Amino acid sequence: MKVGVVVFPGSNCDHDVYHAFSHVLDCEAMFLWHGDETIHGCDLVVLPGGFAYGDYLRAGALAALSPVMSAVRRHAREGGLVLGICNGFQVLLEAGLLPGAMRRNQGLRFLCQDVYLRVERNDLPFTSRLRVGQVLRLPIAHAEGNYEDSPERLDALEDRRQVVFRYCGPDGSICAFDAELNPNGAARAIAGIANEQGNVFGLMPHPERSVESLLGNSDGLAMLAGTVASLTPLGEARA
Amino acid sequence: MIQARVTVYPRREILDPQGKAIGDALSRLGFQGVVSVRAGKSFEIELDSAEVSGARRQLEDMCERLLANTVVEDYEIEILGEDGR
Amino acid sequence: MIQARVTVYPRREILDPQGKAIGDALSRLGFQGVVSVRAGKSFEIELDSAEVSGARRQLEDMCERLLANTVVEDYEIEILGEDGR
Amino acid sequence: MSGPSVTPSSTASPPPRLPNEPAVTPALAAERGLSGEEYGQLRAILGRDPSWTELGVASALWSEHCSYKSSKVYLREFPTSGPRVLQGPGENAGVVDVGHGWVAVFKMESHNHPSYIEPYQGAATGVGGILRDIFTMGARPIACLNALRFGEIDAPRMRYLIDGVVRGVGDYGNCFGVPTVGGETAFHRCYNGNILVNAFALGVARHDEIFKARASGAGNPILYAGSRTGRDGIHGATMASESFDIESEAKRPTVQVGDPFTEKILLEACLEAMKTGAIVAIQDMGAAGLTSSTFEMAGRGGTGMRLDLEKVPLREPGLSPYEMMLSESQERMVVLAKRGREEEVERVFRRWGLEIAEIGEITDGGRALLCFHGETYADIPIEPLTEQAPVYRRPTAPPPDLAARWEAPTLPEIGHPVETLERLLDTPDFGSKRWIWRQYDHTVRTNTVRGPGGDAAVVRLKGTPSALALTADVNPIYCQLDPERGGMQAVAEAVRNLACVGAEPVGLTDCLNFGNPQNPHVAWQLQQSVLGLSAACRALDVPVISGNVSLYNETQTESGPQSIYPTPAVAMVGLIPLLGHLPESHFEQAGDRILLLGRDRAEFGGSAWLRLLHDLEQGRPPEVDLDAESKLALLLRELIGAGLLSTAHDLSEGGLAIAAAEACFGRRLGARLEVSTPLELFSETQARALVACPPAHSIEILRAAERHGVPAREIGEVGGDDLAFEVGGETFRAPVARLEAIWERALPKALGL
Ligand SMILES: Nc1ncnc2c1ncn2[C@@H]1O[C@H](COP(=O)(O)OP(=O)(O)O)[C@@H](O)[C@H]1O
Ligand SMILES: [Mg+2]
Repeated sequence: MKVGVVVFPGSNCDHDVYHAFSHVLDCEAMFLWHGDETIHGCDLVVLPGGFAYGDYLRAGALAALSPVMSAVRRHAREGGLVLGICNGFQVLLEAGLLPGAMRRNQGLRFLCQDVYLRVERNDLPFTSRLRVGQVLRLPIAHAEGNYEDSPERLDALEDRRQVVFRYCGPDGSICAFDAELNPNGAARAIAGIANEQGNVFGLMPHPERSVESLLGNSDGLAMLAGTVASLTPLGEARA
Repeated sequence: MIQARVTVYPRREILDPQGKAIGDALSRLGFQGVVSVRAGKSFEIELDSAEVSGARRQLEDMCERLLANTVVEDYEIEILGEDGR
Repeated sequence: MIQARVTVYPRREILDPQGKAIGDALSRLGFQGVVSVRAGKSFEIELDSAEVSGARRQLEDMCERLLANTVVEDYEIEILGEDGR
Repeated sequence: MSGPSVTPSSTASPPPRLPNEPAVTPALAAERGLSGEEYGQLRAILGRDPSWTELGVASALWSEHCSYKSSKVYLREFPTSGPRVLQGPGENAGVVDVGHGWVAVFKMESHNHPSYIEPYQGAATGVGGILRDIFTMGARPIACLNALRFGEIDAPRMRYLIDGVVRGVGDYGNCFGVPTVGGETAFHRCYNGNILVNAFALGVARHDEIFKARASGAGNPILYAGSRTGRDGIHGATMASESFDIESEAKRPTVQVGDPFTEKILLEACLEAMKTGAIVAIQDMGAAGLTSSTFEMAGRGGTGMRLDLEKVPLREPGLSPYEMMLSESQERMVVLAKRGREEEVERVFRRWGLEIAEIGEITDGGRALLCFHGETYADIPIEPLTEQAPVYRRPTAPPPDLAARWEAPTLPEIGHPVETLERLLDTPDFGSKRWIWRQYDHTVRTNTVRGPGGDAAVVRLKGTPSALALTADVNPIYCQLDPERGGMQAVAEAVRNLACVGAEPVGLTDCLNFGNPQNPHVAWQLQQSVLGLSAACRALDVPVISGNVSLYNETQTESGPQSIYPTPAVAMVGLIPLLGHLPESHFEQAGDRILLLGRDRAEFGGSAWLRLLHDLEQGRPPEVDLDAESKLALLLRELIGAGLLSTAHDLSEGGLAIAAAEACFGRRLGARLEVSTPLELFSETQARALVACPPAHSIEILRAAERHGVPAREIGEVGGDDLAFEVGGETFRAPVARLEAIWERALPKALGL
């Protein structure tokens, strides 16, 4: 079981993701260079947060064109697991591996704060260690997390149960129009979505920043540990 | 040499928080009768190309593949001039 | 009703990291002969105003005070049409 | 000023002139900021009239910003050595040993004038500049602070400046990927025409990874890496050395635009290239770009150099040698490689998509030859220019009204202490700064143990049991009333903030923001502040390892030049050798006992209460008892080390009332405090901290305090929904929820948001 962390020029959470998988979850992890057209046989590919290519033009737009993305596409087509965090989620949207698009936060400002997330489904490898309806507290740090798509496509997204996480209150209550609960104004309070097959998952919050109690929050651990476990023979956890 | 301008706007049906914010700010500054503001991007592109029709096709291709995210954005192409200005 | 478009670009002598990044990306995508790209902003503004000259003056004022940062940006005003399209 | 050693020039006649280049005259030299005396010194060094390019180089190197000519004599006062200090002032940043084979590299820089002209780009490039200073040393930046001083929010342009600066600081650091974990924000009319933007960065490296900017090895190639050169910020260094007049719009240089994306890949490329072993020295291009970087590198190493300027990568055609030498385009590095191994370095930069070009080489003989298409445009001995820059001991004079300033203020009635507190919390000065720091990524790099919102920030050192603590402090009101005490107080408060998270100071960096040093009163302020800072550093055992001086912070107004208050901003780094249980800066647990450490005195000189509620800036600021400060710090570290405290929050501006209120907000826990008089709540007596602990620990804490000779007493208890002050027999109370709402809204409200 090997985790690959893609390094785009401008990725800045690549070391954080590597640290979480390699040092906290104790699995084999390696960096994947944006310019190489291979993922070196990794089982899980993570697109980390940051500002790939400065997020110039649109967040994730320029990174989506990198050679490594064709390898990531192939991996996804073959059912391999792909996880996009923050900027990585934006790259997956721009690459068309996930539906929809990101707009600037409704307040037009970068936001770094904790948010509450409600788990909408736990039948995915990424959420196998979570309970439906469970509330997680995770940090966000982005300027463009305002998820958007046409009403029809949003309906389709819901029908196919592709919404995995929603912004919510501490009690799990959802109000898409409450700027406190849904600070970036995402449509239908969407914080994370998966593709139809459920092997490609993107979310704006940062689970890798919340895996050590030393830093005051380990709500992200179960998500990453579950993802790893789902890939480990007999699904037994390494963490 | 061909000078072109590509303009990219959020689709009409999709809300445009930036445009709205700017409209509000203009009103706060005391500007009367601002009905609506849409905020988009503009790219001025200089192409080393001889004939306009080919350049236009190339620009459309650029928009589809990179300059615009057609999920939420529309684009528009203007040829400003040939052989520079 | 007057429809106007304001285009704001970084001044020519000033570094335009975004334009540079986009130009590089277009070349990586295999687009030939992209000489230069400048990345700017575009605002489509609808004004509830009768006469063009007044509207133009108002728009200039908007640019100076809000839409453009004249320390680093130049702006351009076009009147697209009157009484809507 | 010190006489230069006159090296006779090899070229008798001045180098050639480009068609559009002016002939150099004393008048032109004066325009470029060289005094008659300095121009004479330059002619003596050259043994002839300088060329236009030589004049540009000299005026940049001898500008206040690059040469510290007016401040050098004072800076010598600073204690700069200590057992942990590996590199003191003089390099791009200071270096201290923090154990386990790691070193901490840090520095603070000002970007005041550019931020006033264009707040977004000014602040952004300020952050970019300080980050380059850190990774130039071979260290990876792991945390930033920013110390901001704005004018009154209602002053012209001020909301625009605040918004632009905050966005600029945020966007640059966020994109680069360094957490901004703390800082300071203050508002005062003295900054209405000259805001202060001071950026601090901290990096870490292994002992053997440290790089210095010291040239050596004739024949070694000088490489240019990073962004291309444009006409950005030409004369930036000289501008930063002139006072600000209303027409400065006119002589405004092309604004420097920051490109944090390029900076980020420049960081990765530099750190990777350093590992090749093919790099001799490396230096970022900051103020006076190519000039200061190459001359300082060669000057430090006592070598010469030849630059072939036609090889400098340009963004726009037609730059003259003069413009190339003085451009302040951002995100550029000078890399000195080992001859024959330059490809190893170039390969790394190209892999990261960065441009790199050989633009010259190191030579023997100590002269700088600046060539352009084969012609020599400058031929100058380097060492006299860099190491023997003019030094001034400007005349100093205390302000005539000092005695009057120090007269004890007549104290108004406090009235209802809780209402007074509410009115203080409702000011942008005391209101929460969350609106600002929530726009800064403060959790990236997953080291942030304590982010903004408390006393000191804390970042853990991955791979060690240790952590580093950071804080930025200074009280310009104190400094205005008594610059020496103000200087002492800044250091003392920083030490106190560190002690509240159990950290021991390892070093300090400063930004000395002052007015025009040619004004004797300003020179006096500078001298006195440095005396105060130095005395406190010695007493509290904190070496000064780096810093920056920003003078001429004054505005020409109809009513003559207006200097800012003396603002010697201090940023201090502390070490937590063994990161264990840390107290919060807020109350944690109902039932906890509240203790006040430190002695009570009624001191209101320069207090926030008088300034903000009674518009009175009067009296001598609180006494700074350095012995008491060091005892308090020792005590706090011991108590925290023993895990006895659930809360520790220092008392500073606003005194006990503000500290108590802030402590209630974190978990929205009420508290009851007993004081003998309302005044006691707002006194700003130093060397004090508020702590809370489980009842069982109270006795032990009091005993420890006695052992350390720190006065201490139990003054209340945590719990309930109200903050209640028991004054004499009377109780004044307010719901914490209401106080917190006022405090949270104060700044956004003042900004009209
Ligand atoms: N410009 C800023 N950027 C980041 N954090 C800031 C800024 N200004 C203030 N803060 C944070 O707000 C909190 C309160 O600041 P301050 O009142 O100066 O603390 P103290 O009085 O203990 O020095 C601190 O945690 C500080 O780090
Ligand atoms: Mg404090």
